[in-house]
Amino acid sequence: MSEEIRIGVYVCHCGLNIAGVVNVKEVVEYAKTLPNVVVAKDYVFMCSAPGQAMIKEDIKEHKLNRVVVAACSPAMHEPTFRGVLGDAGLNPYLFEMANIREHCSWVHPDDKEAATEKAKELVRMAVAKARLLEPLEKIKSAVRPAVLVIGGGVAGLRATLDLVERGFDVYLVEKRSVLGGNAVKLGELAYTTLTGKDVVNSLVEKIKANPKAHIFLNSEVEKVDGSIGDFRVTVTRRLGEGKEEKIELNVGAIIVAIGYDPYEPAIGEYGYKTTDKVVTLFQLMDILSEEGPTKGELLIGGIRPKSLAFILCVGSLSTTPNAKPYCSRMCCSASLKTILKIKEKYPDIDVYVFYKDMRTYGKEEDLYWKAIENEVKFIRFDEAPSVKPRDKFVEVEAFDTTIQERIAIPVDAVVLANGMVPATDTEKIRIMLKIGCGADGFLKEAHLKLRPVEALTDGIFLAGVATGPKNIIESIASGSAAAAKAATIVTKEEIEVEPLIARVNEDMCSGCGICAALCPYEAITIEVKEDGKRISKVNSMLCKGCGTCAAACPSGAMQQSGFKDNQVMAQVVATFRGE
Amino acid sequence: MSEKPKIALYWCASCGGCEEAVLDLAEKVLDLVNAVDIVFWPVAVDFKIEDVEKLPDKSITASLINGGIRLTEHEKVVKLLRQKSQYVIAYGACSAWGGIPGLANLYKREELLSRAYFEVPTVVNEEKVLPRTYKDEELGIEVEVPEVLPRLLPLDRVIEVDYYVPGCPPTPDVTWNAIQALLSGNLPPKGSVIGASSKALCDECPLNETKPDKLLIKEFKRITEFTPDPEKCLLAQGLPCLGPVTRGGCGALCIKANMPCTGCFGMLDNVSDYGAKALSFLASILDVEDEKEVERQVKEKIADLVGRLYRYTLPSSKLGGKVFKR
Amino acid sequence: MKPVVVVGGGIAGIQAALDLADQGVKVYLVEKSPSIGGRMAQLDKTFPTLDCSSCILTPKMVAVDRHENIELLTYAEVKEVVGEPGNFKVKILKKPRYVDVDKCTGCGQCVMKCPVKVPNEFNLGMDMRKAIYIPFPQAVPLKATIDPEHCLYFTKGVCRVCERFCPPKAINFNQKPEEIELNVAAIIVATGFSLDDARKRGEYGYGKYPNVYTNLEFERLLSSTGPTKGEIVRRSDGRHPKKIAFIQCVCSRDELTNKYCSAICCMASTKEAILAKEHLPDVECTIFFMDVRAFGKGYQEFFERAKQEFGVRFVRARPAKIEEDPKTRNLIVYYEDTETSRFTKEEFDMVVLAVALRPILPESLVKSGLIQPDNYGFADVPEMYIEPVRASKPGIFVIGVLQSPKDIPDSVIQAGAAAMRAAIYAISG
Amino acid sequence: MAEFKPKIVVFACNWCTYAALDLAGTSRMKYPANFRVIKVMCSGRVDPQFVLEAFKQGADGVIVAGCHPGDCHYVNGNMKTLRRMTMLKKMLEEMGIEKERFRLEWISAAEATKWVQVANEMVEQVKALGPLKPRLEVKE
Repeated sequence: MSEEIRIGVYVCHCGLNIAGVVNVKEVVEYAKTLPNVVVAKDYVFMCSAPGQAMIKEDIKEHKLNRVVVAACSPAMHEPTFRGVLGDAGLNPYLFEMANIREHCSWVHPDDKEAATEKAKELVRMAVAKARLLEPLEKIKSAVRPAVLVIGGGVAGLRATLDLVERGFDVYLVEKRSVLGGNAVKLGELAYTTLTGKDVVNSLVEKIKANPKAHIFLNSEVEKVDGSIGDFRVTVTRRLGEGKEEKIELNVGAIIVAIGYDPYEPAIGEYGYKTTDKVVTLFQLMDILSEEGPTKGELLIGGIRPKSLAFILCVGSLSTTPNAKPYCSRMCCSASLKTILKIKEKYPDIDVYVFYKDMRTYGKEEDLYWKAIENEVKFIRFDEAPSVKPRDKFVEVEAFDTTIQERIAIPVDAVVLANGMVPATDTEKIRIMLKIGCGADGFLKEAHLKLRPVEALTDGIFLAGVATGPKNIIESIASGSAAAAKAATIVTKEEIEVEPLIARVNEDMCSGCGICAALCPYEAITIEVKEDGKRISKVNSMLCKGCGTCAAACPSGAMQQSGFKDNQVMAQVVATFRGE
Repeated sequence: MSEKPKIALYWCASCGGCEEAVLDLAEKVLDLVNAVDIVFWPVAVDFKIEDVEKLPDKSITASLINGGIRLTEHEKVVKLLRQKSQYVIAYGACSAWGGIPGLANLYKREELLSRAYFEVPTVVNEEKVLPRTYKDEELGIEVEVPEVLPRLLPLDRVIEVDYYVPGCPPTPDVTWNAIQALLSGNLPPKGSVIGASSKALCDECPLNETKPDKLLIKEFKRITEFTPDPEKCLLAQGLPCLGPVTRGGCGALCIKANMPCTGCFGMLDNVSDYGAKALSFLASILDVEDEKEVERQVKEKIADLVGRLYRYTLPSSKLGGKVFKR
Repeated sequence: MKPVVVVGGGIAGIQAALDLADQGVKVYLVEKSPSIGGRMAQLDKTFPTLDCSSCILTPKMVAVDRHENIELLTYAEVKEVVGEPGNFKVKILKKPRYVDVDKCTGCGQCVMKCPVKVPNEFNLGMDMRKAIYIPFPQAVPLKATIDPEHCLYFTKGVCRVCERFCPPKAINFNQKPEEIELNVAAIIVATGFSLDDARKRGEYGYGKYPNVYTNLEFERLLSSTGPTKGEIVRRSDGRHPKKIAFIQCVCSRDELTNKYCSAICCMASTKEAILAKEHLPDVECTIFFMDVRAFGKGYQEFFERAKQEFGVRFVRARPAKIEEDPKTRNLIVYYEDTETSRFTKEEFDMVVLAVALRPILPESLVKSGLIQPDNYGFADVPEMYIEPVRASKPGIFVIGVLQSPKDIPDSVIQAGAAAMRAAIYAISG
Repeated sequence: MAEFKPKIVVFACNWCTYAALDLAGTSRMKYPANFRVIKVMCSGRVDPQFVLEAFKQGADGVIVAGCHPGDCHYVNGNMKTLRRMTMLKKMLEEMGIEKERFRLEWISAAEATKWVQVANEMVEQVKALGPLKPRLEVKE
């Protein structure tokens, strides 16, 4: 038989904030009449040290097993009073708060009688719920002190280096045979003589020197099970001659840094691939790189162009039917940076930039000023320019919105500033990790503003262009940021999760599957038991406790701890009457 | 010789199907008759109320009552049976929750009487006579005609009910399980449902395993729109099958006939309002984010929400029926 | 393990502190004003999701307050830093609040009783606060502070009304400044920005014409906790505007003031125009811009929605000047529409200027050479390609707008990056 | 006859509407004392059974309130609320409960003013309709 319910009710004056409107003594006397209430008291500041001490003493003296505090909003002091219960040796979840300040005294100052009546009812509702509360334990799970990084581009490398320097084992899985991703082809970077390759090398050298780093090249993640703190990962490594090996890893967190693909223009889009005089910006940066096909010499279609046209927003801003609707962020600055490097080496070259919006944001505006100083000519378009290959040159034609005229400029070569598209693996990774992606096809962060490197699934973090276009500096910063998030997990021996989550009563569950379809966190799965019967299972590490599954569960088998049907229903009933 | 347990059977507002259901036990009826003494069963045996009145209190082991409480007479008889019985069993959907006759609670008593006695095309009642108690001059007696109650009530709103046997009607297996439980005395806590499953129909539905990983639908469908694939969960095909919210134990008879469950086994132990819960799960899986579209689908595909979702349980619902302005 | 100091309690500082503290590193978060929250607390909603700014920020502020590894030093400033990476000595001055924070419950009785009214800096001086005040309803810590420059007791030696009415007796006029010295492994600086002085662009009449606003002022007008409780009304006559002009690049991309782009204004103005439309469905909003810098995730889509769904008008022009009609106090904007090469003027009844962001560099760190300003005055990041948040001196990190103009997500990312790098010093310290 | 003081039950999500009510308090806004708020973590937790129970117990009105679409703390719990409550509204109408007695509202944590407006409006509307309890024929 269950123990006798013994409730203590504590009504706070909050100075005059409550007591100035609500007749606190009357509320206390009323609370004493409620079933199971064995003690009811008031105090000027219940959250103060003496107030807390009073509750602790009463818990011991009156053998209280439920506590109700009628005071301010639980948003403020629920954790405080839960702590009080814990200190007194009572389960912190046997606590309920009645908000008689924000929801009562402060908003009904002119009607003291109504406010007092309401305060009594709020206490009655809290007591009704408290009576049905159950002790809950935070859910704990051991954490594996290692991290999986998927993708060896700059973001993945930065994350790996940070975490190994921080003292954790990192498994870096890269699909290709080399590390560095797209950055190695970027040539010389803006404001420096460093190349993308230099950046990659400096990171890789330090990583390779650290015994905590475990690099898997030619490898892909095949399967991921488990959840935050304890992911079980299967990696397949290609060994050549069609042979493969499987590697099993066990990590506490995962960083996804799968990068992007440069937008590949369609054949004929701005003359692409119909003449060797049209190249993409990525191809041009490769040409200009010391290790490129021309050892850094500017040669396009076999000749050294005397004039160049850059067309921006190729593949972006819906400029052509194939183009993506979003902005690729880095192409304006990357184009201008490249132009300035070319101008340094070949001052006589004429450069025309066809653009829609010049997006050299922040300090990169500097590149725009410098380009103007270097007599780069800018032509603004609304409608994408057309590129017409002629015998010896290429003609770029566009309607210049500034002078309101259609102009045609003959140039020796055309550079298409192509944007970024989600890496081909994005979809596969997304499904495997059960993380979302947005309409743009990039991985979706938990919150665009404040949780930009976290996936919706706990324990999985996102770095670099995997979530959307970024320049190299931003990608590197996001690698460190994702590493910091991963470190917050793997630094702990155990992680704790709030217990106000969904739980299923298996004796009542028919495995109908309604709950599983609704869960935004993929925390519910339908398991098939030995007898072939289906049953719902909640992964308590994934559940965030919204309770939408409980509201939908047609058999009442799914309940949310702390907000069970009978608990909420008791509050509803108590709104209107006592027991 | 030890006395056999005494059993009473009675019907209130019901279609008679529950009476048939007892006979559907087939040869097992003979086992039943051998095992018990039937002391009252107006439809089959010629005992009168007076015979019951003469029995000592609590002398009947169990009374199986079907049908909802619609008339003052029902009220009177069930109270008598309560007094004379150890166990009262609400047998069948109508008795347990009001059943199909309970849908009358969407109308006022006056509307119902007017419809039944004046408006139905086959009725000829020029003098607008309504059933009432009157004095038969020839016989010289008062002819007592029971009164229609303002609302139909489930049995447990009138007398205490010990156990419930669900179904419209209860299937032979469910009936036999219940009777066996009663006779063996191996009974769950008072107020329980006996004879059926403790889980929803999906648990025993042969199509449960065909459900997709994400049971979401873009549109409700009407059964008249298409022939459902008999190998695939009907809900997943867009039919608002009520299997998930309905107690199992029927053997998924409708599903086997390629028809969606309409809910005649009622709600499960943790549910207090069948229709609300049915609504909640159906709305949940309708993967539509536009309010207008939800409204359209309800209007065009479900039409009569209360009739559909409270087909067997309206009088036992939280509101009990339609709320009329005074 | 050694602690880390985070200087600045805006969103970047808050996030850095949380990311460190969650790694088990002890953090001192130093904020010069009475509450953390920074600029983000002043915003109504954020682009492109239109999330309510305080709703998403407040939980983080509360988390900072409750974190066992974070010690919050509000109303405090860093005075001096010496030392080397892994071992910095930081002197912090805690200004007196004249309120005992252990006793103060934030009930606000004192504020109600205080007789002195002072321009409210949280609402950019558009309304008044008291000499004892809580900066905004969600302030963390939710404690009162006496502003000695205006308090009657400090200026004239009389009053002490707050003391009389304070229920828990928390007022203490005898509090003295307190100096704290910390030994820390690393320092993260996130001191943020202020707007440049819009008067530098005198042709737009800010400070002269009452109905010309800065975008931050407009943000407070939109907010339900602002001076007008979320009503968009004109300073001159309290009437709802019918036509609002938003002018971009005021003191940005400008040879005379700041050559750089302030990065956030295009989207901020787009958002403000949308919110204005939500507040006043009939209002016409025009944005005068040079290039629409919708470069972040979801920004271009947001810009398209503003045009198509909300009917915000975009004009590619940098207005030449604004004149006021002295009778109506309406504003006549002179501009050349560069897409039609037409010179024209147009009358508006409210103008909102998107003013450039200026970094706030902490003097103490600049003086000691730990942070070097770049040629624009932002904190320099010499190793930007390898360590994008490291200042001139290793062990010192500069994040947020202090380092370059940026939006909230980029500031949050930098905060995480700095927390990661600082944690490495902390564990080896 | 005593003045009719309607009682209205509010199911509010923790993150937006409950916070908006708190803000109304800290901002010392005034609204009628007719509301009793029951907190749930997400409006998606509101089981239609709760709403019916409230009416059964004698609520003259019920408000279910949560974050604006797109703002849900739990990704899209409020969209499930939208579906459920849209259907419930229709069913309540079939059951004779006037639509003015049941509202679904999106009130963000900053919209204390909106809450006050909704509260005033709701009280007025429900007062005009009169009490619901005497119409119910449910026996306990």
